[in-house]
Amino acid sequence: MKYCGKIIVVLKEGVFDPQGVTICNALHTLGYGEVVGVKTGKFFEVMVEVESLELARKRIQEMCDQLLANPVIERYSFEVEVGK
Amino acid sequence: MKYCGKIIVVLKEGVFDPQGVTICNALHTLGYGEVVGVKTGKFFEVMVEVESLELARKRIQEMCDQLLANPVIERYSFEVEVGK
Amino acid sequence: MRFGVVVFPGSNCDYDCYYVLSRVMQIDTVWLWHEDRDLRGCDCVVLPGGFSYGDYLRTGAIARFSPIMASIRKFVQEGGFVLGICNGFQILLESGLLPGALLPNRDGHFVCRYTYLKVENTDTPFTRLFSPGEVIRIPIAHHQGNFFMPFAELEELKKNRQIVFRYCGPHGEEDERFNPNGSLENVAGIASSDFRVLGMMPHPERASEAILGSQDGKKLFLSLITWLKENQGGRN
Amino acid sequence: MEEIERISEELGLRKEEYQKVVEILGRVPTPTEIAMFSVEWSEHCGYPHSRRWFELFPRQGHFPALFGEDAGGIIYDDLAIIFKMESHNHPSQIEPKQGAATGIGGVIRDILGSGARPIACFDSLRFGPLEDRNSRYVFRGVVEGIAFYGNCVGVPTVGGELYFHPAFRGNCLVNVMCVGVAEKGKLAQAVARGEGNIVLYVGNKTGRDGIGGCSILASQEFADGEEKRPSVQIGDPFTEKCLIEATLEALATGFVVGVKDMGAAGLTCSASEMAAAGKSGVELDLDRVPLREEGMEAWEIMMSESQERMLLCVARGREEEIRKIFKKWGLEAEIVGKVTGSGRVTIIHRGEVVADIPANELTAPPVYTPPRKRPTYLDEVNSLSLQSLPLPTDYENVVLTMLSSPNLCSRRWVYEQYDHMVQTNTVVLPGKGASVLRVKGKKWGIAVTTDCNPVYCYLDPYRGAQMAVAEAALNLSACGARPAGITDCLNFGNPEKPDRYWQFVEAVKGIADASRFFGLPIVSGNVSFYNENPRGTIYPVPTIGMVGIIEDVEQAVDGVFKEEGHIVVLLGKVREELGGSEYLRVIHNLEAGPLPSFSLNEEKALQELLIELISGGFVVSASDVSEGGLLFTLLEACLAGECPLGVMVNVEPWNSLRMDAVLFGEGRGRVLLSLREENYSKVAVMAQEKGVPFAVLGRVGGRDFLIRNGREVLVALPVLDLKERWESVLS
Ligand SMILES: Nc1ncnc2c1ncn2[C@@H]1O[C@H](COP(=O)(O)OP(=O)(O)O)[C@@H](O)[C@H]1O
Ligand SMILES: [Mg+2]
Repeated sequence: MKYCGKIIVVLKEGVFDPQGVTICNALHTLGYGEVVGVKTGKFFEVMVEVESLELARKRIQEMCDQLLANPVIERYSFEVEVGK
Repeated sequence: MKYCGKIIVVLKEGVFDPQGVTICNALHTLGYGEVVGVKTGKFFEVMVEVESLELARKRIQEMCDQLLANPVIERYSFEVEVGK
Repeated sequence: MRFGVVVFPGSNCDYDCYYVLSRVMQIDTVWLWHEDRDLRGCDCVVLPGGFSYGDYLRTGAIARFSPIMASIRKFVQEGGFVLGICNGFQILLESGLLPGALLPNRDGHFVCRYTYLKVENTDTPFTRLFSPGEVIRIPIAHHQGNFFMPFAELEELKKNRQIVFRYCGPHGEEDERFNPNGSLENVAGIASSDFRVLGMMPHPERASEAILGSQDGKKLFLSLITWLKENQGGRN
Repeated sequence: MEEIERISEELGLRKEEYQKVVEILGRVPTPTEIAMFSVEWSEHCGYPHSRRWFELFPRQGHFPALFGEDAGGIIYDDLAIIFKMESHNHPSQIEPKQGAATGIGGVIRDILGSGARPIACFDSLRFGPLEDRNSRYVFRGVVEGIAFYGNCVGVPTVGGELYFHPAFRGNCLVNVMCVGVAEKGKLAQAVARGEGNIVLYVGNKTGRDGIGGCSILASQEFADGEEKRPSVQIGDPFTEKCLIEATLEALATGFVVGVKDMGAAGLTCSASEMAAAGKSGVELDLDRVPLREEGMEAWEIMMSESQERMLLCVARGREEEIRKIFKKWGLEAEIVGKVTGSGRVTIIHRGEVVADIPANELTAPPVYTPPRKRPTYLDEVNSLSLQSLPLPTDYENVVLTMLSSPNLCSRRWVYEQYDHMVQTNTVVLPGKGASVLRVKGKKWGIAVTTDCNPVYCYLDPYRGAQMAVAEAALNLSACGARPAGITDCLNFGNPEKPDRYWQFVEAVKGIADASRFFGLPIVSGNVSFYNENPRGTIYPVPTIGMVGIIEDVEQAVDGVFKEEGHIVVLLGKVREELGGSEYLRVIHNLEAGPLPSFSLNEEKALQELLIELISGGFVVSASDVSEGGLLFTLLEACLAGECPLGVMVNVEPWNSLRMDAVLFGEGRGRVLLSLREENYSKVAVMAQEKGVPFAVLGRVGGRDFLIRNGREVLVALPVLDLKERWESVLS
């Protein structure tokens, strides 16, 4: 079966996000005064071919821990859906 | 009211995603043979202070069109939630 | 004749361009601040390399909204010359002043090195002093120089001879081995259909003095300068 | 009262230090004061274990030297060349990319603080073995971080070093150097003076980044459930770039009295050192400090190591003009205090005085000279006997094996990720020896290198350090430059362990003696202790960064062969020595001394000769013999150009010696030249006049890397293949 993991990786609380600050400033300049803050992160879509949803979940979590997120500064969340 | 827009920007179909390929290869090297493909994208969390959910939606869509995504190569999707 | 070099926050090849134009080429050159609207009578505006706004969102994405870009858009409509180098090229693409987009390099990292380029079109004011098919040596330095555009548009570009430079080998070999970043068909620089806006990833200003190892970039500046001289500024 | 002593201890202040603080203040210190003393008196900032040894360093040389708060330099012509090396070892081990990035950012601000425009960076890097997964992760992250920050900020990274060894597993070394240039009369100082003048805070907002030792304070004293963990510093090169431009623009107005970057120990360090240097006082109102996070306590604000911030002292009445410049560049610029005549650093938070300390006391940390003892390993590792070592039977095999050592392979994969050309001054690009920069509008140029061989320093810290100085000087002379000044970065283990401290002191003496002999002032530097973990300590690494002046930059040469037919010559003696060599390590799995013989006099003669030869235009290429010995120096000369060239060499003149020692010995005082035929006799005569041994090795040319001993072919390998192998080890 094919499963698709959708993973979002963001900086931990308190970790400085210069990109977010710069984008927030740019939005203000463009007239979006209502913006009070921007955070940036990464998005990954990982397609796996395994037997079960649980296994897909387990493996994707392992990938996040090992490669996709940097535990020193980032945290992640993900959802797994069936195939495409 | 505060609203939080969660925006995902990914490359359009047919646009080559070198980072995705690199990550896919890295996952294979790490022993995740079950991975059949990786796509990368960006994630933004934009906090806005406006009167209504509709307005928040409308403005965030405008931000995406104007700044956050490049329509030549990217498409976006977003959700808006209340508060933090 | 006057050239202008635009400074965006984060530009870092602005001074290099200014130096080549004013000292090496001995041309009247002025600084243009990104918040200016007045182009101060320039015949050619240079958008220099660097990391405008840190390239924090996408390369060139934020700079394109600088007030000066509105003036530049108008300037282009009036037939003014614009040269975008590296980040400048990225800004031109984001602004829609040139077609296409630049993706991250194929290998995933920044690459700084000399490359060979084939001059594919010498019938432009920027390249008229090169001989057709000439192979020149100019360095690149970028993280996102991987040129992309949908197939149909690319065909159109080719038909109009808008591809001005391609990466190649020392003897003009146009194959993948000499493609430093994964660009579609080794594209290194393109022009607008009227050849008045040129965007390129390689840095001609880094190859304009013998002491730096190549003077091939100088010929590009010289081409435009002689064209402007012959056409008295050339605005139509 | 007891509570405050506990905090003090947990922040790393010793009992007697706490007593001293009480004495200075004449009362029980506040938590903010304790925090300030703890950072200001830390090794990181106050150098209590190392400071007294710096008195050994020469401060004068061939060119006038300059000494500033954060960086020093030399004067040449009408310009000051400012340089400084910094370590960012611990942060890079924890978070390689951001650790290395913020290291670059920090050293650039040190240069900026002296009023100079940063023109080049260098990175001297050491990691655990490349085969190790974690070491490889750290290595790649560090390179990525330097590229990410350096490229964006627009200061070219034009050279460095790279070395892999198990001693750095768990403790990588990331030493970064920056060079800047200013008009000599327009340097800035790190002072606050003139009662009533304004203290201006510029740059990024202050967050809880890098509040290292304070985490304890956070968890036990101030935290009410909420998380206040210190966080890793994240580099913001875009802000740094704007900060460079804005600061230089502000300094040009003439209304800036003093400036200092907020680096280690943040606001505490800059405020107190500026006050002490100006013999004045400073009063800060922390409520006006731009904060990134809510609810920050005074001690957090005072200790934060948020990056891309500077503190300025501005002439009263001119503050709006200066603020406008920073605002134009999109930066924060807030008036946070004023200069007083009290001689004290006074900190106000939420309307209350939370610290009030005499500035000169805060900036005068205690000095320690712990016991030191010669390590016992030294005798063991310095007893190599060559007789017992088998000679290779297949030299080609040896060459190919050594070629794939990450310590001898091409560094191209690294330096191509760095923008090494921006600012258009790089005349000799990385990968060809020392890096050479022109100075626009001048005939002369600047040459820079960094050097240190950790194995040498492990086998013999005193001589290893001397050899690092000698190697750097020879690197510079080999491009035609006269060595002019030194910055150092001293990386060692825990100074409270007697064997580590002994290594440190020996290395300092080695640097001091060699640089005095060569007439080179040590204008700046940095110490990084505690580079160890439960599994062991690093090898001692006193990295030398050296700057030289080349009178006519168009005469500069690099180490690469240029044309077929040129004659290849060796200057200096060939001896039967292999101590400390990469050959022993890679082929015989031996790390053993004694180090090869080495003479300061011979080095000096060679330096002088090279400068004369190159300024006379008599040589085409020159490179000093170092890691990998004569053979690898030859190989690099063949391979490092865009198109590799072959060479034909005959080593018959030395066939009475062990051939492996001839080819791979790392004896110092030797330089490989290539010359045009017509200059041959001239060069021979000049070498003879200087008493430098001179021997012809062969000629450039052919498709092979060909080494013969008489008629016997030792190595014959096609250069195109070699180049491909040599360049693919790291990628
Ligand atoms: N980490 C690095 N970053 C940039 N350049 C480097 C790095 N390591 C080595 N280089 C460059 O590669 C070349 C070879 O390095 P090395 O063998 O240490 O030089 P040398 O023998 O001249 O001391 C030099 O030009 C050096 O500047
Ligand atoms: Mg070296």
